[in-house]
Amino acid sequence: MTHWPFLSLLIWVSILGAVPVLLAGDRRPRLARWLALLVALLTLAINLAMLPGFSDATAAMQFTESHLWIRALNVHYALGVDGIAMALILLTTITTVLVIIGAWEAIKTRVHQYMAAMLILQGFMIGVFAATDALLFYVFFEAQLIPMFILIGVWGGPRRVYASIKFFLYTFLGSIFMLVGLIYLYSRAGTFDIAALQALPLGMDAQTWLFFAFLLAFAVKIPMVPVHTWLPDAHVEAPTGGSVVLAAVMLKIGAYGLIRFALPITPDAAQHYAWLVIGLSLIAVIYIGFVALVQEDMKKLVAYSSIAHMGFVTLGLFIVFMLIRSQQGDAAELGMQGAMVQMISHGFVSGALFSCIGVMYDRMHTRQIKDYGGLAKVMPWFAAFMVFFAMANVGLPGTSGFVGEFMVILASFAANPWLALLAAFTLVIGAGYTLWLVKRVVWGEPPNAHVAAMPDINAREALVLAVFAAFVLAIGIWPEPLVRMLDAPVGQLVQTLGHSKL
Amino acid sequence: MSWNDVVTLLPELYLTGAICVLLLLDAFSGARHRAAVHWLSMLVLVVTALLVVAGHHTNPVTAFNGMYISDTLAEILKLFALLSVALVFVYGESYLCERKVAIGEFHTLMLFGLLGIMLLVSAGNLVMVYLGVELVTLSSYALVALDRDSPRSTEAAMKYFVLGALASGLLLYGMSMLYGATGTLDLTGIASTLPFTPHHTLAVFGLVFLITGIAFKFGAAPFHMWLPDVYEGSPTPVTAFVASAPKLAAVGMALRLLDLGLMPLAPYWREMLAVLAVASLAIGSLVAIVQTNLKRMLAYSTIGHMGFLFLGLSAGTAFGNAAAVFYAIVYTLMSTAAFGVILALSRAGFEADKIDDLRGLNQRSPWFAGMMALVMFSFGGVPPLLGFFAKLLVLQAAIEAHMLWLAIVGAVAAIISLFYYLRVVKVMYFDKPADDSTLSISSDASLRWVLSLNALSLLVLGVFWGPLLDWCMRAFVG
Amino acid sequence: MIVTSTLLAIVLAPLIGALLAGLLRKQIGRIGAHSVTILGVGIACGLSLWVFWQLVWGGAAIYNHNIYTWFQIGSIGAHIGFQIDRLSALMMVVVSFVSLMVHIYTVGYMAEDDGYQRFFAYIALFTFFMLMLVMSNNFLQLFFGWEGVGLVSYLLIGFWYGKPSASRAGMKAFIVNRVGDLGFVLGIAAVLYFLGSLSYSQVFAHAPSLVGRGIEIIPGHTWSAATLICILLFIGAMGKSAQVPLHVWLPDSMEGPTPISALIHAATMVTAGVFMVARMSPLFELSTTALSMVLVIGATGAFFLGLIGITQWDIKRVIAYSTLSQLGYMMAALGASAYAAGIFHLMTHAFFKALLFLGAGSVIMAMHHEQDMRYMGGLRRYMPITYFTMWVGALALCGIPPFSGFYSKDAIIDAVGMSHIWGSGYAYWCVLLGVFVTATYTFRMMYLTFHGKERFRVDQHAGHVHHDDAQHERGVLAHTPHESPWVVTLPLVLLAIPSLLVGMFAVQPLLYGNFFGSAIFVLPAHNVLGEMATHFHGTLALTLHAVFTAPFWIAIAGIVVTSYIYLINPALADVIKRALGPIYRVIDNKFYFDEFYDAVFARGGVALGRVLWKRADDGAIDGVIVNGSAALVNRVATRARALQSGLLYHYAFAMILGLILLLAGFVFVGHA
Amino acid sequence: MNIQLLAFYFFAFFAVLGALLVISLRNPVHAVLSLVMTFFSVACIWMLLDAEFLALALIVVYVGAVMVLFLFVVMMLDIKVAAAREGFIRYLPVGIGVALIMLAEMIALIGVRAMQVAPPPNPATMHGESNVAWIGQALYTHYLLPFEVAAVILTVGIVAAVALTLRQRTGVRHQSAAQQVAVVARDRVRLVSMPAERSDDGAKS
Amino acid sequence: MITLAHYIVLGAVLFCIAVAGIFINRKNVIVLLMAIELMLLAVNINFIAFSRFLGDVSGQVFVFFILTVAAAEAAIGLAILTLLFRNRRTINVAEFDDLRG
Repeated sequence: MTHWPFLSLLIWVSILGAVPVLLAGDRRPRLARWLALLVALLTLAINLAMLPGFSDATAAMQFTESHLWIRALNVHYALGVDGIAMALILLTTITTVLVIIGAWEAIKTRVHQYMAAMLILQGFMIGVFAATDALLFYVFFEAQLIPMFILIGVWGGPRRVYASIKFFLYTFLGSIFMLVGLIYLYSRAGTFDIAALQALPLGMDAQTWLFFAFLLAFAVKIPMVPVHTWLPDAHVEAPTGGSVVLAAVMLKIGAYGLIRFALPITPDAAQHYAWLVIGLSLIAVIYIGFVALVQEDMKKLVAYSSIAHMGFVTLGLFIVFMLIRSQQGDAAELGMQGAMVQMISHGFVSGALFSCIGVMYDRMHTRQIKDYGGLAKVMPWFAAFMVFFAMANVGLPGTSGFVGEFMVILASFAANPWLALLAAFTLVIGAGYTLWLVKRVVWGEPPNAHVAAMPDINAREALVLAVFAAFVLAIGIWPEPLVRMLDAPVGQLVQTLGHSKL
Repeated sequence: MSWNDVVTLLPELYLTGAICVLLLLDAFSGARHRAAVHWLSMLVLVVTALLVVAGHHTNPVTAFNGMYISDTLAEILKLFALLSVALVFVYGESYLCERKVAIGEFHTLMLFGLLGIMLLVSAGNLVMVYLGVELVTLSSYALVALDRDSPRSTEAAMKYFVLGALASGLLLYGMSMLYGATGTLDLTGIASTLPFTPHHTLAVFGLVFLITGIAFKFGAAPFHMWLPDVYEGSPTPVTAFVASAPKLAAVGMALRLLDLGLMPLAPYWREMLAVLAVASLAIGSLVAIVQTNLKRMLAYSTIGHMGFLFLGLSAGTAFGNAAAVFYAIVYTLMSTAAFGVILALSRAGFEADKIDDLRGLNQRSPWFAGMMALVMFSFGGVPPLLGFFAKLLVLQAAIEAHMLWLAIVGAVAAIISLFYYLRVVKVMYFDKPADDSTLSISSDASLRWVLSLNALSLLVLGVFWGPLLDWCMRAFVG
Repeated sequence: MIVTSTLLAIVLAPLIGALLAGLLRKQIGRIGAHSVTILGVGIACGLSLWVFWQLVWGGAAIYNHNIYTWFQIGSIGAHIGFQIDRLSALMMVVVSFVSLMVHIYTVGYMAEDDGYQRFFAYIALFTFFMLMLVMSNNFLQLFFGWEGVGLVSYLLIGFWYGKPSASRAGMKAFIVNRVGDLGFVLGIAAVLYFLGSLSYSQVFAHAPSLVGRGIEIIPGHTWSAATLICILLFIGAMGKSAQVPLHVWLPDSMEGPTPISALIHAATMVTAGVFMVARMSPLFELSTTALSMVLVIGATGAFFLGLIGITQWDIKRVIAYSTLSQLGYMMAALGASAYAAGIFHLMTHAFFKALLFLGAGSVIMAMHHEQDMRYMGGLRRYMPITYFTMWVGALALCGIPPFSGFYSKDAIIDAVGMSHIWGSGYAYWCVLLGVFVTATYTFRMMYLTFHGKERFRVDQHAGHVHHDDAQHERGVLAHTPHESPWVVTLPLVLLAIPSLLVGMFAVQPLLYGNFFGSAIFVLPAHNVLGEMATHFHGTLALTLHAVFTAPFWIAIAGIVVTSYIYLINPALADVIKRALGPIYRVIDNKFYFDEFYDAVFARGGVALGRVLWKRADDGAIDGVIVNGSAALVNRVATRARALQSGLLYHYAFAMILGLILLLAGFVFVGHA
Repeated sequence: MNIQLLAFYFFAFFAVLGALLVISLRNPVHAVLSLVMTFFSVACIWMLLDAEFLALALIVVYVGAVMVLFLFVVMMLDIKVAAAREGFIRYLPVGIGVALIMLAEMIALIGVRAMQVAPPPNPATMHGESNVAWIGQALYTHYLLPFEVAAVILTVGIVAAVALTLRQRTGVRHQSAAQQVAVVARDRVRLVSMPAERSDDGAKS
Repeated sequence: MITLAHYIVLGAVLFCIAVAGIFINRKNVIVLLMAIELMLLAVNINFIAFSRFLGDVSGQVFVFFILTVAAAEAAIGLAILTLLFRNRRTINVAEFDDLRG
């Protein structure tokens, strides 16, 4: 089947779309905003145009493109998506539109650069999800650090320098070892084609080294305990849009990497060290939950909550091994689906929560919880959204936050009831820190005249939050379409993981 | 000597003649024809480049009894050396004008240095290697001291001179031992004699001295001590030169000596280079962190980059060599661009060589800040910029040569070094300008355009780096 | 014949009402808000009655269909669907009827509140979730409704969000419920793991296969799968139905407006746990251990939590503790396998407890939101309707024949008495003594509120001057108390009727007539109700026979004692209080549950979090590893920088050293 | 022990002695003279090696030209004799130690034993020509290119030396007739309009 | 009999003295220049000795080039020296540490 090079279009429209936005210059912020929105909507439109041609019946890559890039190394500019990638790309394009609308008035200085950075970032992120060549993947994977670094550093808070450099170095630290691993794989396989690497037979020693190289790279990105400490800093200092993208999409890249690389390329090592990852995931859920409980900065709280939620993703991915070992294929699929759904859901929920904090920050220029209170009285519509997203964060059924957690808990019970017990602990502690935040911010009386004078959200802000809410609700009420989209590749992955490479 | 020899040597011959003409022109026309000297030099470079291209051979050709080799490797290195010298001319023009530095001498000495580089990368004999090296370094000593009234510049020249002479002494001592062991000065002759020589130890002994000399030219630790002082002390255009083309020459020299002449001793020099690589990576990435002077920081960054380059060389494979050449080219492009920005920002009485001088550049000139950011990210090895692919190749070479540990050291160094590149970006983007007076961009239009092209090439080549790699590969395989 | 569209209408009508009232509150205004929600709930109520009618008298078959697939992964499917049998139909009627009453009542009760529309939106939404819960045909949807009602409960407890105590109580309710839900979710997971499905019909069909299966939770100790599942599920019920020790949220939930206390925290939501256990009877029947646990916990609550009610002064808290006690009764019934009795009590309790709460609300309105009974007294003269209807509720609560409570509670006590499972002896004593306690606090409340001296002053002048002054002196009213408007009293009357009558009419079919059919499954060995049925000779006989039973006389004893203390010799109360001393203090402080939880979980959690954050995250990971390594690099760099001394001879020395080392390393070692 | 060996040791002794003096004497003039002694001794040793041309060239070029240049510079710069510093004495043993280690390593590695061979017959005379002719033959045929390059290097030496040391006296004022003629009135006087200074500041102070 | 070893050892000794001169000397730059000349001389001894014992002319030719280059080097070195003295009024090696770190 021949069709348009949709994926290339997506990536390059977004990246090259940044050029006119940059050219709009510092003097014409309005133009820059509209241009950026136009480009973002265009990418979203292209992405949506892909849906009719997308088949969820197959686990194979679709919309594939492949051009020889570097002859000497047999590197290809190769793109393609399966259900997993498609879902994440959709998440990316939707989030970007919302972020651009969200930053409409919040960003006042150097608007063109901000918008351009966002668009470039979007392009790179789509590239990460779409790349089927490991080197291309790596290029996009690393390249997105640049716009994010700039976003945090230029438009960030008071400790933005520390945060941005920490963010950059931390992620770079992880990924450079992955690069070494990829090169090693290349030297064995003679190609960077991910599918070929997945099929490459590897001994246990090699797998172990590679597994830890990949794990380090992606664990930092996810982030997993104990390499998570960049995230709270980055989130706190980043501008709202940066936080939203960071939470909604960038963290998913780590998990996506595990799915594409660590699991299928080194299944036996992953199997052997699954206990480690599972342990770390559970620590993330519980330990980070307690840490989130005592945060005084709203963004930091949500950031820690993100870490805890991403713990469910890694948990879902790695209990698969325990389930395969005990011949429970369906439960394994359930766990992995849970991880996927949790990823998508967390994208919307955390994105929305950061948007909410951004709305408050735009009005008060503080993120300290103690500076707020009684927003339900002052900003009823905002409060409604905030409570809604908080509930999604808590994992209330009917919101997307529930679906993934529920699936993962169900699956992990099949693996070991104790795992499920520890994982389910999030029901309590998650409710604890989220509701305490809501209590202090939304309920109560306004603590001062500034808060009492805060205007309720305007139509633009309401639009952003409403779209987020719509997705959160839609996935929560009817996850089946999403599950269908992910089903074939997840099923295939579980199949693959069942076969040892040794 | 035959006509063929002369034709083969045509680029160098032309260059020599042109230098003489320029020398005379400068001596008799005085200060009025600065522009003429500048443009004529550029013309000479272009013609030389054309001659190099015209003399292209698919198979290596030797001339003058094996003294001179013309092959793809020499062609690549010469062309990029020519390019980098041309860039330095463009970037340095207004700087030199404003500081009343003798422009004629600057150009002629640069061209002499270039001639040395061209001869060095084509050398087929130890004598030619030595003479080539000396031609480059003697010109460089003079260039470094060219700002005659600057105490720092002279101090740098003195240090450079003494250490350089020491290094050539070591190099020569090594050559003498090699000569004693093999009885010939011809590189191919050495390669063919070595396996049968009874004086194996003597050869290895000579090799160590040779390596020392090579390492000095690269500025690899622990033979790097001259480099930061020279970078900082020299007039910036000279730094730009010292930091670019001679590195290409060094790669050429290393490949001629080691790959062509001493291949039978590869197990020895591979490990020596690996050790030097580790030392350079460590020094380069660590000490740069605590620098405040941009030029000095770039000096340490150079040391680190040379460590990476050694990763490729120490693989001792065709691919490793290609990776090293690729790395040298990429490094040259990045380095000229970085110094180009410094030159663009400096003006009479203001050097713009402190890192803090770049404060808030993004607010003053987003374009130049963007260019500098490109260079810094490229230095740091962040894709999709060219610097990343250079690192990729040398790491790959090391891994394929079963030196995984070396690749891991390289990876760690890459992380540490990224920190100080990021700091430059941070200063430009995240900080507010210190005061209104410090920053302005050179009004020289050609500088702006060329610098932009230079920096953008890091991005464009980052996407289309295949042909460049193919070219480098061709120098070693088929 | 029950059709899907009817069922959809039942659940969606309140939802639509809620959405309209919530999202368009400005546009539709107050009248619009209560109109749409009452209409929606009214439709739900009417259709529920129709469905009930169809099932019981219309001969309709049990409805069990999926509406849509929630997800399908491999063989694991989760669906949204309805299972309408007599159990759910009964619950639907109870829920929608009480909800409708509360809606109407609210029109009057909340008339002056700013959050009027919001309130209606919430309670209509609650009705939706509650109906989803009871109508579900699978565990997933059950959990959906379960958590949904929890959410609305949270929102409504904290309805007056300006009050810190209200929002704190809401949060507490949610989190304590979450502790239960933790068990519940694990229970669902266990069901899926052992039985491979989430749908009731399939799970129950395969339930017998659980027998003999076990799981090794702690290495070396195999647990019965059925016990594990049931205990986990029951933990969920403990949270929602406020069983010891997860009951602490319910008294605090009285911070919410009174209609909510009636609807959610008495009549419907808190009984969800009871409903759930009854629904899961095919599972619980498989595990005697689990049933014992249900029985013991229920009975403990029935007695000990009732005790607390005696010491309370806040009228709503008295009723709240009464609710806790009654929930204990229901659970005890379930534990004794008398599911029908539990459900029966659930129903009667829904009516009379809603009535009591609404009555209390009416009183509170009259007292201008004063809830302390020490400032009441003698109100019977001012508000006769409330007075009479509340007495109906009170007598029903005390189980005085022929009020509805008598039939249900009596059945429970009998059932517990007949049960032979482990712990039934203890439970029997608890439920029996609970009767005394119930009578005591109920009559104490009624006396303090409606009888005796008027302990409030009417100061019209003060009322005018300090109308908005929150700090006004307690017990001072601006107006004489008066009877509430008809929208308030109408529901009271409408609830009083079933409180009085429903027991009489329902006892026979519900308890002894196999009303629930296949909806409830009891093993023959546990069939206490069946045994009781052999002694059952008609409702009238049962009612008359009451005077020969222990519970009746215990109740009377409680009434007599209370009457003596509060009507005849009020000083005695203090004497008793002093005489009991420490025991009184323990009860007055609710057995120190709150203090314990606060110290261990709330403060402990925060302290732990702080330690983890500051020590582990900031200290160890960031401080030592991240910034520490950065600092280390910096220190090394500074040292290394010092090597570049600027002195030529140092440079040369370094070069020569390098040379020597290379020579030594490669020629010597390499050669060797 | 034959006379040649004796001569070798004799000259070698003075070569080494001279070298040691070069690096240890404080007075630079003395150091230069010591260096001359070393060069001279080494030239004699080269004679022993039958390298007559280079031996003479060494004396002519080095002793005659380069060393004189050194002396000239030393005299011209009027360098004061510097006192040895404290650090110098302290680190001297380290320096000598390192030098000795290096020497030991070198001698050990050169493989002295294998080199204890008698010299072959003089190759130049074997070809039936003098040493000069022998070298000349090679220099102008085989080594033509290096020879040319050496010439370029010498040019660079000249250019560099001139560029660095030739001074145009910038301080000297000299007339430029062309400039004087080309001047116009506008260049001499420039009228600048400036706002009058505000007085209130002044009044206050 | 003078063997090859004699010459090579002499070369090594002179070389080491020259090298030591560079890093032991702390007084003036001119001695450094002389040490460099000494070093080249040592190398030359090696070349000539090898040339003689190998019977190969190229060693002596190399020495010829070394002498040439050394002359040019000396010229440049002395030029730098005069500049140094002009700028700093001293040629004491220990005082040139403006550039460091």
